[in-house]
Amino acid sequence: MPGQRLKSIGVWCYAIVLYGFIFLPVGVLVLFSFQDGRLPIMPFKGPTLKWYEAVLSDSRLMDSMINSLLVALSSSVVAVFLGFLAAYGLARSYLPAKGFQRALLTAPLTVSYLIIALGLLIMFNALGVASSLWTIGIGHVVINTPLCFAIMYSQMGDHQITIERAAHDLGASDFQTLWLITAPMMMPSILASFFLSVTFSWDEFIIAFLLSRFDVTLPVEIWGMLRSGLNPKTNAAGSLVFLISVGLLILAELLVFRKVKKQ
Amino acid sequence: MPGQRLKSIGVWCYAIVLYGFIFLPVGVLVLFSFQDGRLPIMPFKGPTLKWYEAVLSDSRLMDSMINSLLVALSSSVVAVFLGFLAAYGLARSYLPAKGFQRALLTAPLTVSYLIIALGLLIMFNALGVASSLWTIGIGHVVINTPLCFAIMYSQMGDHQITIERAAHDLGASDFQTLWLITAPMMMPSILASFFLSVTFSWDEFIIAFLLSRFDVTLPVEIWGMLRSGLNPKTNAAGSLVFLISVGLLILAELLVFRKVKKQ
Amino acid sequence: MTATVEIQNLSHRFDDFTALSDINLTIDAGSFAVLLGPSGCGKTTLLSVLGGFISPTQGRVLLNGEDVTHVEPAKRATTTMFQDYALFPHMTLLANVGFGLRMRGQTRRARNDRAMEMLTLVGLESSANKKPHELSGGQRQRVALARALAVDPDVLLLDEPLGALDLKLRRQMQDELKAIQRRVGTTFIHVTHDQEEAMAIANDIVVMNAGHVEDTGSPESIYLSPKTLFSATFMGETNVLPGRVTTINEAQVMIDTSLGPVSTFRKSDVNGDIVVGDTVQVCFRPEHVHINHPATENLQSLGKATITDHAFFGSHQRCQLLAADNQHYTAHLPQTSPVPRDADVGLMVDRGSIVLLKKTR
Amino acid sequence: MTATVEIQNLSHRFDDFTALSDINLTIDAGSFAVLLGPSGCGKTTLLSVLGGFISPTQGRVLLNGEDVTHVEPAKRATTTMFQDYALFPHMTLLANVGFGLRMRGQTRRARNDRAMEMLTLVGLESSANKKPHELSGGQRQRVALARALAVDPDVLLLDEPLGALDLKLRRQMQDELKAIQRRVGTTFIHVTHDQEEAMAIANDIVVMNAGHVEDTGSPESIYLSPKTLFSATFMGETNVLPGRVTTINEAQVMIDTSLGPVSTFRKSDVNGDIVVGDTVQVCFRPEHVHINHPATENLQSLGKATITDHAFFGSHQRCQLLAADNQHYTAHLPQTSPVPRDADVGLMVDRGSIVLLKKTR
Repeated sequence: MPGQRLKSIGVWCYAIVLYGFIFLPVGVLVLFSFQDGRLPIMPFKGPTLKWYEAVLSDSRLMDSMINSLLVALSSSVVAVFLGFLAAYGLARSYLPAKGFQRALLTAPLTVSYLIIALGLLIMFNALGVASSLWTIGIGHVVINTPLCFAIMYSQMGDHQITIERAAHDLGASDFQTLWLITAPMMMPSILASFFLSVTFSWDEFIIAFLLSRFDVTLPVEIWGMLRSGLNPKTNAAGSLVFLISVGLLILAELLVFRKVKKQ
Repeated sequence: MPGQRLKSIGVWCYAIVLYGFIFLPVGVLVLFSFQDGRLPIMPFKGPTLKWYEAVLSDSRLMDSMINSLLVALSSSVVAVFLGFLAAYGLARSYLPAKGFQRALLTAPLTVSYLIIALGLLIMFNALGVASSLWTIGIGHVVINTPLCFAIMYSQMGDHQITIERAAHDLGASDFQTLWLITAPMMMPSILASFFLSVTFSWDEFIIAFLLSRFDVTLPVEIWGMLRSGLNPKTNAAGSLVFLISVGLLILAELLVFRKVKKQ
Repeated sequence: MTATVEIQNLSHRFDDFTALSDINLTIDAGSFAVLLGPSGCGKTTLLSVLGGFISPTQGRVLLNGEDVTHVEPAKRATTTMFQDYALFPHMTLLANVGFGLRMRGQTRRARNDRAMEMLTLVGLESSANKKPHELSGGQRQRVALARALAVDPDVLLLDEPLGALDLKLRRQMQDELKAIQRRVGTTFIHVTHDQEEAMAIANDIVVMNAGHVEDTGSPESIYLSPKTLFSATFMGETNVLPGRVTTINEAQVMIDTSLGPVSTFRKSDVNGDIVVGDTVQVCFRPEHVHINHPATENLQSLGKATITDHAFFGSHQRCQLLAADNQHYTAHLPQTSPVPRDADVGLMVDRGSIVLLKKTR
Repeated sequence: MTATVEIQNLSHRFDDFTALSDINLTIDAGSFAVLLGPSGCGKTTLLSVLGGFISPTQGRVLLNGEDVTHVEPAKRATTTMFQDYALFPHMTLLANVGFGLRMRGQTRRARNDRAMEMLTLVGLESSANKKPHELSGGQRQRVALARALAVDPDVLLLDEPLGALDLKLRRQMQDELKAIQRRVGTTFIHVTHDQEEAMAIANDIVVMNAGHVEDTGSPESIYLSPKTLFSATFMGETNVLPGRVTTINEAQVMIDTSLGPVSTFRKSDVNGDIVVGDTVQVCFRPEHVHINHPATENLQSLGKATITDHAFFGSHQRCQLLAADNQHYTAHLPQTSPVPRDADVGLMVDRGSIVLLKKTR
């Protein structure tokens, strides 16, 4: 049918334009990180890896990268733990106003990081806590716990309640059920929330900026580089951040979603 | 059963601590916006509205607020439109590698705003486009289109396919089906993605900061105020941003989710 | 092991909805009992009370005479087989079946031996190392049965275990369940809304409706002499003809109906409390209706009727008859008997099979 | 309006799965045809081809002799009633039912009049301004029917429309569908996997299996003289006894079986192509089995058997009999006949009801 064919061509064109629109910025960023010249502007002059070399041999950048990893991993562990307990508690207990409590725990997802950063800044100031990697980590726990909660809560279905009930019925205690049944069953969403949490913490800027002092994370360091104007080295650093995010997501996809599909 | 009672107390304590942890920063922010003094630090001295007065009579702040609203509303309309077409096209056409295309359209959700902002900056630089409210708007369309797509795509169920099929069967053309059947059926998720999109655009900082020049949005203006140190007026401005976000979410809840529940 | 189950004055309320009201029931040790009723009748709530998942607001549950009303599920000699099987998705079948014994502190070897034994009982010994997602619906159902029986419960509670299977597999699993119950001797209490399933497997059927027990007894007694109209209509189709009792003598009860006088045999055990003047419902099953049959002692005529609809149903033909009172009655006629469409026929009913029910409320 | 539907050499493949293979079928104008088969047999694919949602890889579909094989659904004189009803959730019932006429450019008044007429036909005229979510399942089903009939199609295609309803409502809707079909006279083609539903409503049944047609005919002819073993077992239960034909004469066919020689009447129309030496399956339904019956001309003895299982099923008792060949056979005995458990009984079968099927492949 010719109508079908025409429609299909239209859909393809739209898809290409849309993908272009969404991916062009990141594409340009990565492209000019290979720029063989001092400025990331047209025309593109032959590919070179020298800016990546410059990034990798910059000890301040590498230090900030290690800081970023430290903060991302440890804050994510805490956020997943807190989120899991909250999701489990809310899904399995007869608490009043369940819907309202769920909304309350999920709502922070839509609050601006800027607002949260401002609040944390004022709070730490008022409490006399000095800025450090710790304060950044706490900030990231605050933003990621609702995310982890939301992911895990959405996966705690009624079917799992029956399965836990069956475990109780066969003689398991509450703790045995949690440890032997619930946690293994929830492993895909536990891993998913961990990876997403690491990704979000890894490239978060505003909280890390407002709550850091001497030790900074990679996005903050990149921000610093921007002050001296556009430079392919900044592109290279940004591309590295992007690359590692993508790597984490692919890892998550392989570890988590393939497994879910198999079951 | 006393065991049940103890467990329930434990759950309550955990809930209170967790809520405290997540909401304390924002709470402190709002609290000190009412500080009757020059610094947002302990002790809290009696409530006053004078800082809100100062914000509302600050013409630069009010201008930036109008800019924010303009950018948020117009970029959201565009993002919803693009996202709807993408979701509809992907859900209803026999495109190859559907799962991959969905992943590709959703993946940008996890890419850092910093990276996207960097990319856009370099792209606009390379194209010789000057920063303005337009560039901010384009940036917000780039970040919100995948979100709108993801929300609407997830709501385009198989049940709706049959309903569209029934419309075709009764003699409706493709366009009639889209306009009379699909769009009205999808109205809850269209509204939901619009409101979320407005909220995200409204309090987005890093893209607005890097892509603005003379006309700035409210979060950028607040950032500017931070440079002169902590000040209850900044708290008041931040609280206003927060208040409007919450207002938007409540509006969305009332307009969208109540309606869904009713059906 | 096996146990008698006694339920005494049991009631349960959810907020302001009465799910169970004043239930008294005894289920003999070793019997296969079925709780039968439409959805929302309270049968699943009753099963949850027996399993210990719900503490009833009133009344007691006794297992072998011992009060277990508020004993938690883990400490009660019952196990439940859930409707969706509730297998542990991350464990092999062997680990699934052995889980209850693991919780009882048995050694790995002892519990694996017992688990293999149970898997053999249900014919899945060769799949011991598979995971549940590799199985078909019927196989999952068998694993759930093996897991529940592995801890050797006194009473096994089955919550619509065959609801998710298709008709053919369901019939097969019914036979298997019945055979396994006979082998292990455990008391089985099975919940279903399917009256055919109930008849196929039960020794005792408990018909429930709106939170109370309507009828109890063997499949035969409930079908042939139901105690209430609900029980009569839920266990198969039935025709209902309202009337008023005019005479009762030694052998017969005479009733005035809209289709003229009807007489039936007096059965003191079933309708002993009916007295002259009572408003009653004359109930008779479609297979007890005959058309154009020569009059005999055992047949009661109900006047002339017209066949308005007719379909072939395999082992019988189903007819709708419009009788003189302008009501439709259903008849099941033999497979090959001729059915005169749109002509007047004589409507008769087996006198011995008529059930009289006193109209309540 | 109404139309004859002809399907010629129709085949359809999805990638490398053959969903339909070489189907030839004629459905008379004004008949109520049922496509019956297990899930995955291709019945829904066939319906989609008739409705125009699938373009078949091969073959033709004719409506009243006109080739419509590649005409799109909107331009075809068929409408489909979908399994989940597919009502427009944001429109009132009136707007739902009038939608097809709106697309045909009728004025608001004309289409509202027609929609009210259709809603009256299905008994929902008082709910015209309600939205679909305010209705019960049965009511939604009626609205879907009204909407499909409002555009006055030649052929109405029904895709398991009663699958989501409970048993009682299903029976009631079957009667309604049948009555409405008779009233409007449109050709109905109805898909189901439920053989009781098929028998209750169909004039013609098309039994399908694995993408091809196994049998067609009236409910009686398919039940009493099925053409294939699949058709025999899918339309109700059947017992199968393998054997070899030894003699054929004018009136009888003699078969050697594991239960001894069996003789049946020769029916040239059904088993005219059977010759001496053929391997055949002797099929007989459970209700044609008798036990301990005095020998008559019409009964064929199958030797001694033991009753191994027995359940009361309301209108009959179902028994499993272990015969001399160590196989189980099923019998449906009359409601009240005594069943001797664990004793040898004489197993007999109605000679006239035996069906001989040639073993294929």
